[in-house]
Amino acid sequence: MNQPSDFIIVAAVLISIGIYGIVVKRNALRLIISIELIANAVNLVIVAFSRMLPNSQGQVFVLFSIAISAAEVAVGLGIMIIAYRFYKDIDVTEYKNLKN
Amino acid sequence: MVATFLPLIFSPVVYFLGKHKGINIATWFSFGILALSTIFLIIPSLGLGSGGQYQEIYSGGQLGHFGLKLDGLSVPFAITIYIISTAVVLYSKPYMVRKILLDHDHDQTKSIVASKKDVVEGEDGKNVGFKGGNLSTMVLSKTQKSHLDTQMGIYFALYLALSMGMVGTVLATNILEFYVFFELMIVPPFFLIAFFGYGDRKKVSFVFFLWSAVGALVLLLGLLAIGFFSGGFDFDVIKSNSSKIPVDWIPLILFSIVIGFGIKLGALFLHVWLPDTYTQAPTPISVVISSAMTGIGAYGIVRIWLELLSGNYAGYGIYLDIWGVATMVFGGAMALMQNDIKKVLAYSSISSMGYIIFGLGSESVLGISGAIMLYVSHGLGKALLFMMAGSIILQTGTRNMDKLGGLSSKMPYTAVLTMIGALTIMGVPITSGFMAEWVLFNGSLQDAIDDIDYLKIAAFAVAISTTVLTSAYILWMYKKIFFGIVPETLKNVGDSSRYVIVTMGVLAAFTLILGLYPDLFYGPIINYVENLYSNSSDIAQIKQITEAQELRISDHLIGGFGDSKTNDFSQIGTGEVDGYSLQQNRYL
Amino acid sequence: MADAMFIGLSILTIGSAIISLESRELLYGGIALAVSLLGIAGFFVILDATFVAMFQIAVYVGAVAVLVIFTVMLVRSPNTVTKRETVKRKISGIILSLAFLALFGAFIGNSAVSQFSFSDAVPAVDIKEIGRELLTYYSPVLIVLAFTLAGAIIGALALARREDIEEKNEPAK
Amino acid sequence: MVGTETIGFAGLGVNAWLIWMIPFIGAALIPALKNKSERVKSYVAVGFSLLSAFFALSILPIGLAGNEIHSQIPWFSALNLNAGVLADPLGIIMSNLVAWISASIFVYSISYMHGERSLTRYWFFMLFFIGSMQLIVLSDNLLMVFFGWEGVGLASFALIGFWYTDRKKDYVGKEGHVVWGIPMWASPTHSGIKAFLFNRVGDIMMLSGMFIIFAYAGTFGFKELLADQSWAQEMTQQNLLVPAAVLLFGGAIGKSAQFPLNEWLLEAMTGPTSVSALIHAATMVKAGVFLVARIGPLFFALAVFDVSQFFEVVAWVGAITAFLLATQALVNQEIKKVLAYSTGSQIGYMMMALGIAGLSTNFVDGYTAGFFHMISHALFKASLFMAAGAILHTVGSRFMYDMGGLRKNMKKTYIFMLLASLSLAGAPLITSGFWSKDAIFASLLESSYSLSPYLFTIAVVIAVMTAFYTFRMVGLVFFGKPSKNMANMESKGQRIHEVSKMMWIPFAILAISSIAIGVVGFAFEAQIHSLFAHYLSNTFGISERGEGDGGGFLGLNPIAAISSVGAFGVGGYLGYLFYIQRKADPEKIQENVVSRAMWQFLHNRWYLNSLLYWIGVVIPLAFYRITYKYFEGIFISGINPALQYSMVFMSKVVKVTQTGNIHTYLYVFSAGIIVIAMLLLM
Amino acid sequence: MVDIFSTPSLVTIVLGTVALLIPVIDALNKEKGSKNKVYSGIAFSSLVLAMVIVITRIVSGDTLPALSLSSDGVITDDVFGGFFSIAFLIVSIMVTVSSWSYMKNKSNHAAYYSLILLSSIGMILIGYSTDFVMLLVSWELMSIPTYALAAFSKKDPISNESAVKYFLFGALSTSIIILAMGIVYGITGTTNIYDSIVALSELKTELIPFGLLAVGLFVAGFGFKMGLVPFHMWLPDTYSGAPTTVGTLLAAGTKKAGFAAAIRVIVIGLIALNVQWAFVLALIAIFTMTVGNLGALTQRSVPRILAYSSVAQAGYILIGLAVAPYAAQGIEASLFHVMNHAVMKSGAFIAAAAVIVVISGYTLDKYKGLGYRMPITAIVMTISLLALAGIPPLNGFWSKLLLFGSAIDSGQLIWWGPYLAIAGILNSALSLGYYALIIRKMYLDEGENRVRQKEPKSLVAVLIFAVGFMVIFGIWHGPILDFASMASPGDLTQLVPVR
Repeated sequence: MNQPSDFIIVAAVLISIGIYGIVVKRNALRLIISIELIANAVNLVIVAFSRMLPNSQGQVFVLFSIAISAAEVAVGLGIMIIAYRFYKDIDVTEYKNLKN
Repeated sequence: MVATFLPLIFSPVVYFLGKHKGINIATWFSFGILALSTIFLIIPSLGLGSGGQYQEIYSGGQLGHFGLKLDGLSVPFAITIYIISTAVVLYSKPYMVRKILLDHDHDQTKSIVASKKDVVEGEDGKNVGFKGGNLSTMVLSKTQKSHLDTQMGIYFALYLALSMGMVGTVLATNILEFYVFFELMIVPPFFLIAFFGYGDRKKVSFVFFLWSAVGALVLLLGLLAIGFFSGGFDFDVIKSNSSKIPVDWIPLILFSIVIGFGIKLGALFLHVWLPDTYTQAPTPISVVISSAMTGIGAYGIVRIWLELLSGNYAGYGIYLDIWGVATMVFGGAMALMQNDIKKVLAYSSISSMGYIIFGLGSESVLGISGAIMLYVSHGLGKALLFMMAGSIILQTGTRNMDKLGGLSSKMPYTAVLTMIGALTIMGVPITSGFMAEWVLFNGSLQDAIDDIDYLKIAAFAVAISTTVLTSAYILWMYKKIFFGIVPETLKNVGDSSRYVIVTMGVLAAFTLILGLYPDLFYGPIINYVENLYSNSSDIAQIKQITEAQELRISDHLIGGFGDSKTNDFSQIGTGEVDGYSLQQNRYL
Repeated sequence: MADAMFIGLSILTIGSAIISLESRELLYGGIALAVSLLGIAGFFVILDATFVAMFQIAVYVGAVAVLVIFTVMLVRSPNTVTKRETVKRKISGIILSLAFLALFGAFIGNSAVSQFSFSDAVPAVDIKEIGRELLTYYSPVLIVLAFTLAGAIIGALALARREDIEEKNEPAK
Repeated sequence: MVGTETIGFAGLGVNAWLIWMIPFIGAALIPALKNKSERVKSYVAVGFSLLSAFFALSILPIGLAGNEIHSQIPWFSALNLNAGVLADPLGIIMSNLVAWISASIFVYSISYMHGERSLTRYWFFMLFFIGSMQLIVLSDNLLMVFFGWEGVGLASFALIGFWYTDRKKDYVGKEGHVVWGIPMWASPTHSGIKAFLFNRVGDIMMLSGMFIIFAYAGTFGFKELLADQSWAQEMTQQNLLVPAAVLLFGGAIGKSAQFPLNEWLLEAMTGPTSVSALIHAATMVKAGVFLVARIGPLFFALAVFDVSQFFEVVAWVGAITAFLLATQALVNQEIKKVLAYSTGSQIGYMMMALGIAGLSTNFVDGYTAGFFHMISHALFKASLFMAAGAILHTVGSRFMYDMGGLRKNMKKTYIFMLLASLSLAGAPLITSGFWSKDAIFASLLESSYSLSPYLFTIAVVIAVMTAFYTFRMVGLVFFGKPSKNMANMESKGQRIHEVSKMMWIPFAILAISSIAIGVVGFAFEAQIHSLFAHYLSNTFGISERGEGDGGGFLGLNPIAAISSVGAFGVGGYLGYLFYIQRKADPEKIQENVVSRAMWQFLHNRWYLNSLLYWIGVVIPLAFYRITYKYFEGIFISGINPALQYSMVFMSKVVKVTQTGNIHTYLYVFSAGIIVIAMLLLM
Repeated sequence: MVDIFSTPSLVTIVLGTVALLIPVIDALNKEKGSKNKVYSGIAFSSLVLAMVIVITRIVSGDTLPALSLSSDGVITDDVFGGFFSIAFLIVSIMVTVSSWSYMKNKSNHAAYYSLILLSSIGMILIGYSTDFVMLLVSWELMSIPTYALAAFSKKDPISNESAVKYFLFGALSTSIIILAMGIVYGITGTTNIYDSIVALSELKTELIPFGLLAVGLFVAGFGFKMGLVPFHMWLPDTYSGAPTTVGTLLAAGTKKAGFAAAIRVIVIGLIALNVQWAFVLALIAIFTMTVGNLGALTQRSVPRILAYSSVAQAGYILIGLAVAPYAAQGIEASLFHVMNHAVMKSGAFIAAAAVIVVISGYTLDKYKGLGYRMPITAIVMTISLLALAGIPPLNGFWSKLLLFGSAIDSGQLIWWGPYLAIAGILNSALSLGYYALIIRKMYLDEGENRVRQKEPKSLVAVLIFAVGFMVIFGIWHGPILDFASMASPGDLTQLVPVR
């Protein structure tokens, strides 16, 4: 056991859960959580590859990826907070001013 | 050949002139520019004689060279375009001044709520005995004056751009350049119709623009395919490499070309935009787009299909033939149904374009030459008729034929000049119309007989019978406008202003001159078309008088009067006595 | 041993991921996310990427999850909790996620990925090598990353900054 | 035999050119005199016509000597076409006929048109007409003939519709007379258009014929066509020679108002009577006959190729027309229309003669007969029309029942009209009409054509009817009691009087010359015969069968002469009985069912007019209307909205998917990934 | 390591310094009051400086020709990057200058300009990247500031909503991109694009499906930025909801960065898999054009029309990418259109911004009679729209022409090539519907009044620049076309050993 494909399968499951989260959940924060899950699953895949090859570039890649995710989340949360100021709510289904 | 670009360069200048110096200066300035350009154009054309070509190539680039070329095909087109454009400048002045002022007053008096109301309807009610020629004596308020000046400035600016686009199209030496000009000539009319048109002008201009642009785009597809497959966009390159185009692409290319130009020509099924556009455009613009612009589709077909893809022409002709005939009949029939002068003329244009398409499909040198000549002739004739319509609108304020009648006593000059235009369209001799039509039909019949193709013969029969229909609607229109009893409302109508009469007179003179001496244009045209097909057996060639006869004539040139013993025809007669008596035996 | 550990970690990670989305209380969701991220860090350890695992814990668990939790507390209101998703949407979401799974399965099954294997013969990547890569080949990326983070900070600051002056002029939103 | 040919305007050639150019120059000058007085305009116009006539006269000797002038200038060099004049005996005689008759009618017009408005237009078109007519006569190629052909058509159109304001009194036909829903009366402008369109139909046939010939021969020139006959050979191989010839004849049918394009001529009577006299009696309608005379020998000369069918067509069309129109003339009530019917009928005779010429061994006989009849008819019919114009001028009505008893009031008119009428009716021995008709009968009898006896029978019947309606007309107009209309006029103080000298002298001259020719008819005919015999044999190589017998003159065929005299006698007597002596009341016809039906049939013009209207106007118009309403109005006009709506609908669809809900977006995004990945995998 | 004097480094240094300095200055400056003009000026001058650097480097010939790839660095200094840099810098300059007026009454100017500059760096570096990691980080450097910028009108819920949508999509697509890159890394063992090309060309057949998964994910990840259907759904909302200048940056700038990345990664990097992706890209191109144009057809708001229109334009550009392996001029055509579209769309968006600034209206109804009220804006809008529609002789025509031409050209090798051209042509026709509608509203319909409004100078300057560009390079299209052909890698089949 413990072959790369196992890790990939775990990552796939996590990605699927994340996808489920982003298309179902109404709460904006849960959407961010879902995205983070996906990002982590992706990182997992890369690290698994990195171990398999073995190659240091994958790990460096993941480091950058993590840093980027953090930066993204920071800005994202800022946006959510402003949204919360308007709606007193972070239900994304409420954000429907722009349509058609 | 800076002539081509003069109008474009000066078009903004005209705008400012119009705005700041007044309409007279703007008019004469535009006229001057166009006249100058015309002269610049005619000078090299004269140098051409009946063959050869004059070419200027300007710049190179990845997409080929951009040049301007005058040859047997472009000369008639270019000259017609410029002559009509130049003439219409003068015509525009009284017409547009009146139109703009009326619209302006209309806008002032009418609240925005009522803006949907048809402008023409508004005009119908009142009969303004307004004379364009007396403008100087009219008292205009200051706002009116400045409005007028600005509008005329815009008008002439767009107008110049339009005429430049048309000439550029026919002079281009590169299919992309061709396309650029082709598109360029639809934008100014869009604005011109939208600003100065009648009726639901916004919608009409919109429809016009969309259809024209769609046509152009479809055309572009074909042009691109030609260009890319033959490895260059220059006419010369394409011409020499046209065999490189894969065979299975040819139908697609031809299809797009024909559809593209068909829309421009207003051929049947693709004419959707045409009647309304012609009707609702301001009349000078109707004149230009009907007589000069529409026919450029024919130029395109000749240039791009017949010349550049010449190997693929024969065999498709019959489809063009049938389509042309259908368009002719349809246009003519619909023209009979109309009440509105301009609508009659619009459908008449469709019909005329049908003639041209028919000629192009004739697969014969004469047919194609005739079609090209018909462009010139239709240009002149239709310009006259549209100008007539314009002056009727100008003088009577209506264009509904039911409300007109007996005007030939009120507007004798207009009536006479219109008659010349009508004869040109009907194709009656001593007008250029006949010269165009007989050559066209002759070529077509010649081809039909050569091929012994009964379908073609039938097409020819229907086509030539359509001339009766053409005469019918033209005369019917003429009768309704100029014959009969003058209605009460039109008792005070006078003849058109001098600008109008002179302009029409010039065009009428051209059509008569061409009718009497067609060599002016036919020289280069026939030479060009013959060169195109000199080696093709599929294309019906001109049957020349046999050499013996030529010799005979030259004998007389030398021998002169009185010495003609050589032509004793009795010899011929005696030679056939035997055959003759043989035939007689049947009755004995 | 690794097997059992792998399975345990898998269950932990996936389970807490589900909890993080499905928990009634958003706060628990945040905490569950942190647990899930920790699980991922565990995977990293299994994969001999300890440095990355540490980084994961520091940045993700330490920063991101905490940030999320703070935000949860900041925006906490009755609305955020009570609204539930309709069953229809849930089912469609589940279908989509299953489709995704199937997609991955198809690709993995169709390709040779399943035959990939870790070769124990080759030693795991050395931390030093990571450092060397970072400072040589990837050095420009590092600088750019710095700009990225700066951008994020500037952006976040600009967003978070309360515009009191203007808000006075416009009392009611 | 000397034919003269020139390039350019050298020598006598210039005279031939000038014959047709002078009227055009005059026409161009007339508008410049717009503001001058009526008198100036009129005299200038007459002057030009006389000038042209003198030039025509100047080349007459050449023609009578059997010589010809052929002069060409380069014209349409791109196609190697030359413009040219060809003044051969045929052309020269015709040209003189046209020139002099028109000159006399011009003189007549000065008085007749006195006081009319738009005289500028009148003179312009009259001169234009003469120019065009001479162009037809003198040009050396079919294309230029066609120029003139259309020119006369145009002048005809303009002059028929001369009174373009369409006053009721200028109409033709009885108002309220409706057949099959088609009105049988017409306004001048309507008639003008009708005439133009009917001619146009003929013209396109002629053009087609020309084109076919051009396609093979590469030339339009008569001389060139004759010189090299290989084209005819090729055409025969394609079975195209006869169709081409028949198509050319189609032009003649249109122009000469032959069946089935005869109807326009009757309505053409809306023009001023001088116009009717010139254009619709004496000259233009003869253009068709002239064309056949021009091309007939050409085709006949191509004797190796069988073109007899062409001549059969000509003959039968002539016969049918002659019969058709003669019957209708029996019942018509308008004086001008009677004359018009008669014109068409007589032209039918000429066609018959020309046709039979080609069907008989003796081409010259029929040819001469036809041409002779054309000359005599031109003279007496012009005279009759002018006289009728004089009557209309006086009475102010076009209907014969508004006249009556005019004999006393208008003595001179009566006399000369009677002379001309006798000529029309074919009064034996002294009238030109008799001789020419007799020649036709003779040629019919001598023909070897198997159906010629039938043609002869028809011709005799027509001659009976001709005599009858001629006497009917004379009787109605000049005998009997003055009508109500005249009584009204008298009571209003309008004196019914003789017309001015300017008016009666021209028709007097023509009537007298008609009789004069009749007196020397035999000699005259012989003269023409020998002239044409020479002409045909020299130019076309058509030799006379009996030439060796000396004289070569067809002689007075006894059967022909007897039947001619008999026809005059029967027809004339009946006419005399009914209308001059008024022994029998023609109203009695109404009482008999059969005769009334016949009367109705004739009165309704054999329903031919209505039929043509239905086929040519009503049904197409209905069809066009349907097309306009449904195809153009719904289908084509519907394209734009349909496109618009479909695009808008699709746009709406796109917009509906753009819900604004981010879940949708994300769902689509994710699903998109799956779809694209699957696509890639495929 | 990277040469410090290479173009990307120099540009990064210049812009980065200024970007970081602006907030610092702002923080140090205690004085209240708007510093908009100052910051705008600084940002503008730094962008111009960057532009000068790029151009000098290219003109002097110090850059590597065309599109260069190497395994020894994460960035390269080639003309391809230079081409995109110039396009991005033009957009940034236009946005900066127009913001001078547009942001006048808003707050937080320092951050605003700083973010624009940072985002520009990101975009520029994407064009120069030769490594997946570099590309990813640049991508984020470009994206993250724009998330903040989209939400910049903090009092406007619309702006915020657009930012939420943009952010969620962006974050998700980033993860997707990382996954794709991870897969490529997994099957090739390198993050360098050149190395991966080499490795992919020798890829085992069994691994091809996995590679294809990477392609699909890349298409989705970059396609989100490019606005390809079906990843476009955020786009109309965000472009129209964000502050219009930011919308400009997004539409004209970051969208093109997506293309830069796609060309680098998909077209060049995964060229080995061209047989599969070309057709899918072609399909997407057709759908994108159609959906974009249809969506725009019945919109009432001009920024939204422009947003949909940029979806459609993405479809046109994608044509070039799709046929790139089969037509020598595919990439060149795309680059050409990228440059043109950057200017055209900026022109149109900024004209719309001017309308918002002056008469605070963005719906079509507000545009009625604009020709009289704001003549310069209206004429620029008209010309931009005509250029977008591809009416000659404006620049948009030539690039479209080349795109369709290359599609037809590819017809010699692949059956679907011409259909792309046909679809493009039909869509161009369809697009005229709404372009002409705007023009019609501006000139032909009567507005509220005909009083001429004062148009802000900075906006007018930008607009005139845009018009100048469109008209001059429309008539004289040679230079840009040559530049594009210089930047394009030419015949791609020569680039890599094809399996």
